[in-house]
Amino acid sequence: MTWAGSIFDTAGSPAERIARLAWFLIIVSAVTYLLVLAATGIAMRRARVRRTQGELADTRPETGKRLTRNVAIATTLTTLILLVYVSATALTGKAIAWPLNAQQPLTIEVTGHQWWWQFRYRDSLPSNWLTTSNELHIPVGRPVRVILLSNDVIHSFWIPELHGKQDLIPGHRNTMWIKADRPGVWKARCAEFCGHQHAKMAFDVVAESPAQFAQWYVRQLASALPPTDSSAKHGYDVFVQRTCIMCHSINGTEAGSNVGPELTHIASRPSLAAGSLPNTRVNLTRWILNPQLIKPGVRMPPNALSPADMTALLDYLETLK
Amino acid sequence: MSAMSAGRYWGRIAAVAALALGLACKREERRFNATYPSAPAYASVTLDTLQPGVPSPELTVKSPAEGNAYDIAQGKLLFAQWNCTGCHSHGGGGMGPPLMDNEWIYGSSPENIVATIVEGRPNGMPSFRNRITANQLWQLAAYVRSMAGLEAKGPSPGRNDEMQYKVDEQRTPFRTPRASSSKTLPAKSQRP
Amino acid sequence: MPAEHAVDTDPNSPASLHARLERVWRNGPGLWGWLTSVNHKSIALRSIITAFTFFGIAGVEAALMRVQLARPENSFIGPDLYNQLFTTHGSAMMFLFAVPMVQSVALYFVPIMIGTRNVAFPRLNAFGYWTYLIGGVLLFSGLFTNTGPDQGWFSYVPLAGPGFSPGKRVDIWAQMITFTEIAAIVAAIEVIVTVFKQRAPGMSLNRVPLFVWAMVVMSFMVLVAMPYVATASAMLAMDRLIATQFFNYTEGGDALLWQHLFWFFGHPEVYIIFIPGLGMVSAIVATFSRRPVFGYTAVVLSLVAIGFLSFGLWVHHMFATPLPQTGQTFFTAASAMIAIPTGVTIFCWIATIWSGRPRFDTPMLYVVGFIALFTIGGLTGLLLASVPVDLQITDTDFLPGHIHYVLLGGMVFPLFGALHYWFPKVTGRMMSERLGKVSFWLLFIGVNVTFFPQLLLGIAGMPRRVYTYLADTGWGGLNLTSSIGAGLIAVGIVVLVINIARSLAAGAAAGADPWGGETLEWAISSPAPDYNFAYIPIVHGRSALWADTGDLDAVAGLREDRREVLQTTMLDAVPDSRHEHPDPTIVPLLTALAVGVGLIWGILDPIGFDVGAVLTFIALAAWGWPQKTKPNTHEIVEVPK
Amino acid sequence: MIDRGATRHIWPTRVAVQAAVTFLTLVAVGTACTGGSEDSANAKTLPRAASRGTAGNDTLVARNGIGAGKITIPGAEAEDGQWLRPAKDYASTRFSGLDQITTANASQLKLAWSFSTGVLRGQEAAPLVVGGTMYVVTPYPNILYALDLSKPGGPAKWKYEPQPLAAAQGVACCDVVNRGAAFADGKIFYNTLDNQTIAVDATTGKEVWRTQLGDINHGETMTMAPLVVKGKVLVGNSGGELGIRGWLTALDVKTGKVAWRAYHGGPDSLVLIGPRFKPFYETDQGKDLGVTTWPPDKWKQGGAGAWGWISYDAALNLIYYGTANPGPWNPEQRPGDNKWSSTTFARDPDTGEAVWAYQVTPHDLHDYDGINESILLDLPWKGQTRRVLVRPERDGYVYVQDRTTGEVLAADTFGVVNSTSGVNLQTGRPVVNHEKEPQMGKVVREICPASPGTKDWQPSAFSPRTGLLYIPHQNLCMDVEPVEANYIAGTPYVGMNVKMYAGPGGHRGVFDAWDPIARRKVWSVTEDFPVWSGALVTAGDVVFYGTMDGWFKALDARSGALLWKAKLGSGIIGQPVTYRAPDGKQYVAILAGVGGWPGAIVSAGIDARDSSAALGFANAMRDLPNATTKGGTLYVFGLP
Repeated sequence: MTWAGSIFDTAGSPAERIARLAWFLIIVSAVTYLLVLAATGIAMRRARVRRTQGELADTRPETGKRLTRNVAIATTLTTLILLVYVSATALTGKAIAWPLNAQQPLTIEVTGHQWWWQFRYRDSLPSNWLTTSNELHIPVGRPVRVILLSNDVIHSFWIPELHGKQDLIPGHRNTMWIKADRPGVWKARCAEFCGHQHAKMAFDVVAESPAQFAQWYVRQLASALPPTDSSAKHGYDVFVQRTCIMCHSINGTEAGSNVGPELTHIASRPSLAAGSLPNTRVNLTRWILNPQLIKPGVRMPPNALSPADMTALLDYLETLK
Repeated sequence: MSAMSAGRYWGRIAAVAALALGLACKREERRFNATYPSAPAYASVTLDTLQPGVPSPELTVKSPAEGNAYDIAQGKLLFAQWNCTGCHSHGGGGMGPPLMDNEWIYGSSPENIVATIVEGRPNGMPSFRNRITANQLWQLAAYVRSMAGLEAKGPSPGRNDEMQYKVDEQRTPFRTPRASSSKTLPAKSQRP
Repeated sequence: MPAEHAVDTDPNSPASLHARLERVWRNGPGLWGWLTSVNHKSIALRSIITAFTFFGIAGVEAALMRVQLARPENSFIGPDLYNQLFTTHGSAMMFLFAVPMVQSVALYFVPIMIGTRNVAFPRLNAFGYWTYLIGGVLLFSGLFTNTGPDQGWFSYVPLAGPGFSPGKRVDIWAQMITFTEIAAIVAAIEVIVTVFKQRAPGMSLNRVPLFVWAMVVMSFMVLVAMPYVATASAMLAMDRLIATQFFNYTEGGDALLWQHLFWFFGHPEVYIIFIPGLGMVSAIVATFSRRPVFGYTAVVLSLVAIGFLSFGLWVHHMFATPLPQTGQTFFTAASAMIAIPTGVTIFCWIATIWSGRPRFDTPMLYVVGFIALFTIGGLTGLLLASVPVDLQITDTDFLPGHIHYVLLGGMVFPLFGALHYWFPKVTGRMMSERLGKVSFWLLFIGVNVTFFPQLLLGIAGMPRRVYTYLADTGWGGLNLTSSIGAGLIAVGIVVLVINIARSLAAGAAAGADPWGGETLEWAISSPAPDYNFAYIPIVHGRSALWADTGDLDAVAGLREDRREVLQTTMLDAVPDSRHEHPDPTIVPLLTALAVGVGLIWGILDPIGFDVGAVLTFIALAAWGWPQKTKPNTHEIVEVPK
Repeated sequence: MIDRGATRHIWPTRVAVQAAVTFLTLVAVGTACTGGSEDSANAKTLPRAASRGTAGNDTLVARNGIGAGKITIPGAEAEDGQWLRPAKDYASTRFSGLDQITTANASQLKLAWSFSTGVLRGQEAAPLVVGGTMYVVTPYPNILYALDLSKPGGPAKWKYEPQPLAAAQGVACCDVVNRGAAFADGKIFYNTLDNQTIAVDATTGKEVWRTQLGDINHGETMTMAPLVVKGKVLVGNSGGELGIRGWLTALDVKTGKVAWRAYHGGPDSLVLIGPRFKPFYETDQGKDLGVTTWPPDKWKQGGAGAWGWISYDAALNLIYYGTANPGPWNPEQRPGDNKWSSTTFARDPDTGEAVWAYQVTPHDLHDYDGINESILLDLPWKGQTRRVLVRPERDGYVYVQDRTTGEVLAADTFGVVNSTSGVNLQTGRPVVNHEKEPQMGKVVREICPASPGTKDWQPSAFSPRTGLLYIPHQNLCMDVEPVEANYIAGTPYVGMNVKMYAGPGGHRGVFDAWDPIARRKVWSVTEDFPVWSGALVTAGDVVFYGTMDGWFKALDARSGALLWKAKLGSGIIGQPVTYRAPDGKQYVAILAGVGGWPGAIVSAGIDARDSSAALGFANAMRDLPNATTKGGTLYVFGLP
């Protein structure tokens, strides 16, 4: 699961347009910078090093006129560069604006919590509204309208491969759109300081073909099946009779609290703890026993579970495909 | 600027900093990985002051979350998110008794409140045994006490980012707790 | 050593005149004298040392953060302490180092560059320093008692609000802002009034040195910008302490209100820090190119233009918030526009060097360093001002990269240049050129090695203000490079401190004018006497000391038994009246302490505000209490010119 | 190893050429930088809905029964001087044929005797009179008293104590009340707070059978008065504020076995929707609407209990009742119509099969339970007599519906309403005022009516003599702020901060006389506190109701003039009844004991400094503690 991907590794048209504009501006800036350095260098070398300390440079009028011309040229050049710069920005801005002709977009409500993400996929039929957390699936080629909400502090929703970032501000309904042109799996992250664990508040983005997306969607909509083997049953009892039920929800069971992320299909997710831990049994154990060692300040408390209860709980959680 | 006055100058800065050192370190500490005394510790505390014979000395358990701003703030978050507001509202009461007045049916010391949360009470207070970790129990107890003005003003939470329905905990008047006469009917024996 | 430009028009020997003036203008003895001083040079120097101290502490914080970020998943510092470190680093650098430093430099050199004996409101000057000191001590005593602010230097609500920042950490930050803004506004008033009312006769507005122009423009910007953050931080403190609803988005407040209020101050703030840098560069370039700065009028108009334009582009800090797109494009244009006057000033300096006979001593090296670093800062700023690109790189490590290029390049390098340039004037001793060059190159390379990787990290997608990052992010290498760069900077600073200490102890004697400068401060001895000018000089041209008229004409007639200052008209500096300055007094300190009691106690209990208000009223009453008129102890000697 | 996919690395080659070209030519490109218009979804603001319906103009002179003759009560029995069920008859008219007490002699009413129940919580029950015995049910612990009317002073013959679970008090949202018992087949049937329906032999007081129907750990309680129809005891559960699954259950009168149970959410099989189900309106038609109109699995905590009144039409063999509010209160957490909350059902009592249903408030925004009583009348409507039911609904409209098909004939406001701007009779859906829709992160102010609605559970009465409907109700508005609700079984699942206050006019209570034919108020009396007691109208043209500060009043049914009033020991939220005692004289009985949702501030000792206490009602009832204290006494009045 590699995070790495600069803003130039794009998989969506908005990010691509932005990357092109970025290169254009970087080159224009670099050339300007070299010109300024050159001018300074020439100025430094051309002027004769003064022999005697006190002697003042001649400030005859004709040198003044030549200098005024040079400065005027430089200023005009600067102004024109800036004009080009602003127009390029405006054009790209228009290009990455919301495509009005987008055929029925997929709408997703993103809610930022202190240090995890909640996604709610809207649908014409209320019973198809899917709620998941810390993992965003989008169909390739279809524009996705993202509605950004927050109930606690300001976060910022940023998938470098697809589009720029937009803030989630409490009391505001901010909207943006993303579109993946190519399939892939990337790590997205929060980009506005939001407290102790801002550093590890990430989520996984999976762009897949519309067919795969539909399959995934149906699987996620399904409620969790009651456990069958005895260890998983005991794990279920541990889940609903201990601290887990106070914060987590699993569709199809008694647990319905969304203080913490929703876990109906936790086993099918690539990572744990808001995208900051690969989803393996060892990591899940470490995370449940004492989350503060991995993400100090996170709101999940350490849980002193006996080894038997822990293995049963892990068996149960692994049935939640 | 002679060297001497610079030295004197630094002395003064260090003195002021040292003075401030003792001011607020405990109150502002963010204890993430601390383990507070777990359930049995509070169980040894009696609920009632009436004791036959010569009353034995008061046994109190020092609440680790007392006077710590971070713990009380966490208690406030949990109080709202775990539906305590459903019954106790924001201190005014509803299905459950009010918590912002100074009548305490089952005791107002932190350990009494922790005991009430863990064991539940017969007239409808659910038992949260094994469902809330020790740290969070003490945090909740500290916040409940701050609602009644029994916690210091400084660390108590300020106004919340919601509809303003009551005075915030920092400005709730300080009062001495009073064991209350029974407000509700004596608990009927549990049906077999 | 150039000929001494002595001022010798008085028949009595200069020594006895110096003795008489010194007795009137010197500070009181010992600690009491130190506390009651109203001399602009002693207060300004004290403020410069305090600002450098906070710069040092904040620098140590930066080093700690770089150590923590050197390796992925490092456990050197936990998130809580790291948040406190980066917040106090940012707040201290912005509010406790940058602005107070440039204002102190102004308060020290503006009076001696425009030929007057003291700054306009001496007691206000003392009050400003004490308030600033209390603010600084408050912030760092907070940090050392684990109560340091941990919500970021621009303290976005609702994270900084009462709901999500328990305890008194943000309150300490908010009151520190109030203290430092009082000090800044007060200093700005003094600089403006001094420059407009106390210039040497003949120094009309078009003969005012560029350094002084920069300081005046900066002061006007302070007057307009600082009240915004003072009000915003007061509103935040009231939201947290007495339950007002300014930023409570459910009851009609708005989280974006804070961002608008803060950034309307925030962007002018960084220009307030950077424009004095232009002033210092102008002074250094002129002296070391052995010619006045080319295009004096163009540079002055550019400074004023930057001052005005800086108030028109604060929204480029908020492109990722739900603002309409057309508005955002407008601010891209505004942000681009400010690059034009900035460009003009840089082109004028290059033209000055081009047509001058430059000598690259350490101050001049720092100027070239300024041009190199600041231009990168400016151009990365343009990248950030373009909305689509900004949406990708804002709130990433690109930001700290841009900020440090602009502020280190735009302010710290000119400041160190000015340090080497004016050290002789302040202490009477020269700084070592060899150590100067070593510290310059260490700093120059260090800054690039530290902050260019941060620009690349920003492009690689690393968010800013993260206490750690995962190993598989691939950001480890660049972060390590950046940390090494931070080490270089630290070494550079150490060399600089050694240079200062060595020069203080055994630097070569500097004499009045070691560099052959053009402005009036080189006409008086080093270190300058408490009264600055025995006789107020008359200025005949833009480069006061380079006009080939030998000794300066001077004006006589100011009393020698009282602290008297010559006031001149605003446009052409025609002598207008004489004004008696107050003697050393403890009242400014008392007033500052009263304000301090009010604001700090107010954090713990709102009653503190009221008590502080009463105390401040009493102190101000003492401040304005009418003095008995002093008897005439010495006849005025009319001397024919 | 999941690869990063084929991201395309954008190299600057092409861009470099562009930059070079633009750099050399530096042609300023025209800027078309309007950018895509931000589709800011500024909700189209509805014109501020003029609040329809006046707050009752008191001066209307009673129409002396012009329309009276034509309205008849279906299945009306002869007056037997008894009171066998809280609503008196299956049509729920609460009209008594006794006429000894008339408008002339009502002023001489005096206290005959009184009886203290020993329970100090809200007394919402209606005393029953069977032969010579009166039966009274108390709030928790739900004691049943039998009082001997043949002896002076009505001494207690026996008392039955069911000893319900004490913990049930923790899940009773709005005071531990009980709305009364029902008599049939020689037995008294009533519910206990911990979800048990109990049958007690009316003569001996011995328990016949007891059936456990719900679980307090899922937040269920039972407070409603049962209705016995054709050998079946119909009962429902309450707990919309605790995320229950609402149901109506029929128990066999003899054995207490469950005959059928109809849920109010989930697939059609659970809701007992089968082939006979013909809802009138198109939005109520469809398969498994109890599942598709909820987010996945959220119908399991969807509320929609049945804690109100049931009416029965013997001719059509249909029972009519309404379901409660959906859970949680925060509408953003349950997108969709949330069927079948706030729905009026018509079911066959024998099998429980639904015949028609009409969802009164789809996707309820303000906790408007649809449980109010439906009074069955045969009404002249546009020239022909229609078999209708008239229901003063909680959302502020008096619905007149054809009780055979469920078609809404009329819906007119009888209080201040600005949360909706009318009911579209074609689609049957209320026109929602989106300005008053609760939104996360915002306080929405001045929503009228408040959550308890224009009229809550307190039952109205209808007199065939005057043809008027006597409606006791309240006049409240509220500010709300939705917050995220977390479902933890056994704890409240509300998700809304509420603050209520008096509506326009400043008075919090109203007692109206409503003409169902002309569809407007005939006369109206304003009260300071909400009128939370039931109404009673007698053949003597006298109307009885009680106020929350303890006044028991008698009014002239035609003009609304006050004939008599008496100050009782505590606030009145009970249901007045009248009967003929063994001595042949007519008496009126009422239970006085403040409580219920508005009275919780007294009965539960709420601290009103927190204006969101008691789900927001405390703010509107701050002065009630000065007006009344707790109480729990039965008062019986008669002529001297």
